[in-house]
Amino acid sequence: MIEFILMIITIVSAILALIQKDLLKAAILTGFSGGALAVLFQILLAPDVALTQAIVGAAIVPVFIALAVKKTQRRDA
Amino acid sequence: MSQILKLIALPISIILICLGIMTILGGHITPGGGFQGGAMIAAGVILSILVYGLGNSPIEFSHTYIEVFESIGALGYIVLGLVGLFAGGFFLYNVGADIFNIIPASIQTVFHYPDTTNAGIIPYLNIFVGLKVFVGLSAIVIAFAGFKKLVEEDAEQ
Amino acid sequence: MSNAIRNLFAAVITALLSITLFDAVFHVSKMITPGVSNIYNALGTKIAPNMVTAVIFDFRGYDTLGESIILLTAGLVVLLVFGRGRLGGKL
Amino acid sequence: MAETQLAILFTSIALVVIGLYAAIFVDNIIKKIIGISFIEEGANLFIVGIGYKAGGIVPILMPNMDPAWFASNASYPLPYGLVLTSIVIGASTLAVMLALVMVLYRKYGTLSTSVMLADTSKQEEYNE
Amino acid sequence: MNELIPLMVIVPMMAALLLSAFSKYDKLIRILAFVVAICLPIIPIVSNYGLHFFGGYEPMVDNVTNILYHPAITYSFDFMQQCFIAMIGLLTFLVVFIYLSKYKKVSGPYLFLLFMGTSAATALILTDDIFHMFVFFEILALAQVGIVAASSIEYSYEMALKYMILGAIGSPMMLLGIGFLLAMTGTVNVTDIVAILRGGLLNVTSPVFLLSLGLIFFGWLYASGLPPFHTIKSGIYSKAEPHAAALLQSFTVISMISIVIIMFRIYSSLPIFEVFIVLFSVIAMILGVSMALTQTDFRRMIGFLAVGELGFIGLGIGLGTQFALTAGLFQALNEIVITALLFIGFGAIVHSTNEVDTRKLGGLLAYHPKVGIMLLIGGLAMAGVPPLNGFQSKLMLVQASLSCGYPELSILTIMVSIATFVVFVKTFYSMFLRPKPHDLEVADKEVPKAMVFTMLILLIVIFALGLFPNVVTSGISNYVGGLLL
Repeated sequence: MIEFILMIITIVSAILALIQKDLLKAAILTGFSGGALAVLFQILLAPDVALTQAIVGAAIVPVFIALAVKKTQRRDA
Repeated sequence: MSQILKLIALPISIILICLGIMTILGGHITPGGGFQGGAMIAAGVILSILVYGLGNSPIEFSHTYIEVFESIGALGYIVLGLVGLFAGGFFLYNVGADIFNIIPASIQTVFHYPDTTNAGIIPYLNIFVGLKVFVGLSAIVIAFAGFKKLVEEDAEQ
Repeated sequence: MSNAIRNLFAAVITALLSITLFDAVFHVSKMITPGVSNIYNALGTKIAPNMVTAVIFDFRGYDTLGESIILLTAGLVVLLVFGRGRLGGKL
Repeated sequence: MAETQLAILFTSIALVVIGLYAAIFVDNIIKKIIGISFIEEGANLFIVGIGYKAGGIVPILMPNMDPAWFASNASYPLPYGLVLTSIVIGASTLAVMLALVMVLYRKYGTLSTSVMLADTSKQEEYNE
Repeated sequence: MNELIPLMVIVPMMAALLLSAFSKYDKLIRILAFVVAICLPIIPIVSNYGLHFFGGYEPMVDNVTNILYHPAITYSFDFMQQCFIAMIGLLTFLVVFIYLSKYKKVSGPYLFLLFMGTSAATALILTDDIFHMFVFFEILALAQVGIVAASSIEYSYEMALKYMILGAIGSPMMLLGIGFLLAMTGTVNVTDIVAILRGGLLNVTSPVFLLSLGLIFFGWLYASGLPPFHTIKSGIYSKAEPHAAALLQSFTVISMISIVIIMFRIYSSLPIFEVFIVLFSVIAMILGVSMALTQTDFRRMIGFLAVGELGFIGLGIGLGTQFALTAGLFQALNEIVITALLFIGFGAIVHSTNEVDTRKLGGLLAYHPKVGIMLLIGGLAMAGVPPLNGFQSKLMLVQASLSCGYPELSILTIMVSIATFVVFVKTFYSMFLRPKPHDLEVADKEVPKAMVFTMLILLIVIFALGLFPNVVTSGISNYVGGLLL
């Protein structure tokens, strides 16, 4: 059951990230999507991939995007 | 950033770095390995940079040595592969485990990891990849954080 | 005007592609084969307890080298884009 | 469960489609790049979904486990290895794209793709 | 097994890493780059043919399903690979030589990218593994972006970002295609996949198999710059330094043929595969030449002509017989040499005049007669004038399409060749022969000796391949015969 909830979280946060007007919030929602994906990988019997995705997808990629947003502009005009 | 954040950020990043080292060293037994551990260490460094700012972060390393470190990681990997090529005839042959029995025993004992799991050269490769991933990701974030906005430059002039 | 036509064209292509992908995924879920799994799982236990580590550092160690080279190249290109080691004096 | 695998594969394709939509139709370049990262995540999830074995175990040999039993019950490790490589590739390309965007923002002052990446020949004529 | 095969990839890779680590010591990296660049064409020539199994894992039988699998990455090295690797090694040597002699202070990261690109292209053509091909394809794409971004030409960043975004859409698509193949066959080794297909263990009429072809095909179109990616590819060439553009087009040709050969081995049982390839090749030929006709920037013009020439290679491979495949691969080898010569020659013109617009140039023959004549020979070779090498391969292509029963394609091939000739002569006239415009200032600069030397070597290769094509074609024909079995 938990895996279906996680799939829904992944997709919904991906869609929310794309319709957000504030790019910083979009970056954080990308991290949400990546984190939910990491738990999904754990359920799919792949703990190594889950660990990588948890760090890269939920921490490092959002930091990249957030730094880029901080150095450019925050509003999606 | 608030004072509380500054107080707890340093312990958290030190814990992350220690966890990362643990993940790298146990990569052949437990989930994890070079990438994951290296990325964890990099996450610790990134956290400290984000909270304290680029200039006065307690955990920092000199900009000039970044590419030397990165190259050492990849070069070490290649050199371990070349040992396999010249000793056994195959690039990246696992000279420590030697499951096909094609290299002399003296070379095998040099590269055998002192562990009951018979992992051969895998732990050494993990260490090199971990070093490389850690330095690579931190270098990208340091470059991003050091990039000057147009507005900031105007203010400086 | 031409922009609208182009957008419409792209929308039709994307919709077709997505329907095809969903259909293909439905078919492929019945024809998944385990492949070399037996070799990896039988031979890998002689090398290291973690099969994924055995795959990425022993059977396919060369891919891992390529992957770490990608990270190195990406870092270098980022520094290059920010102005270190360029050929001319632009920016 | 077999249904889990099918649901996972559908989720991965849904992520790919969302990403494709963003990469083609959204004008803001950072959102475009976020969409591209979703395409990569979808492809990764698809490949992990292939490796999943319903009712299997994690491919890590525990102590006191019979290797023959393990070989026939562990899930398929090759796709997991491929995905590990692919995740890092995705992060690297993302970093390079964001760096280029940051430099170009300094030149144009906007994140709109239609301004930043307009046809280069037209830009040159405009400058003349 | 032969130990020199992995060294073809490892030596430039190691050189690149050392160059980036010691980029502060100018003298040291000059010497290192020069020495390694000399070694690059020599290693494939002295190496023996054979297979190399990484990690020592030779093919083994799975005792549950009784299928022979290659568990590790495999490299296969044969005459065809030898030709292309030696050629790209020679080209890298010449380009590094031009770069070292042109700039007083050398840049470590730039040399890193040049060597890494060579290493990745070599790995692409050697590999027998789809996922390994994908990894090195990504390295190649990143190296190309870096080379373009490093040049000091205007709008190079925009072009790099465009290329990067298209690549970031194209390569996950290719990964998905690889994923579908992996799901159906359980392996990523091409030889295994072909064996499984021939053994009838996979239903080739399944729509999923066709979809995996489509996804990998999309990645191939992006890699080779066929339509709809032709403008971006020619833009990439025009925004790089001319000597780097000479190397970039060779990377494109190498990635095109290596991916298409893998696709050919897997999918040639599908009749629609050959139709696809011929269709896109014909579109590329027509679009490339017709867009080259309207360009005023001569770097862009050469870029579009190069895309048009790629169509000839695709045509040869799409026809699918042994003779046609040989013609296509021979055309690929010729194109690497000819286009490199043209890029370097026009780079010499840019160096001496700082002008890229053909409308503002003229009367350069009086200033640079040597460069002009060598460029003319290169252009004639591209258009297919005997006895140069372009003539031999295009003649083979025309014969191949006639013998396959498509006289329309042979007529089209000849017409595109004539159009190429027209485009080239028009540009050559307006740059070299027409009276000099008054406002053009030709600075009293000599063309660098290194460039003249490079063009001379490439001309020797062109004449050698044109006069003795059998040296190469008989070997390639044997290789192709093994492929078609």
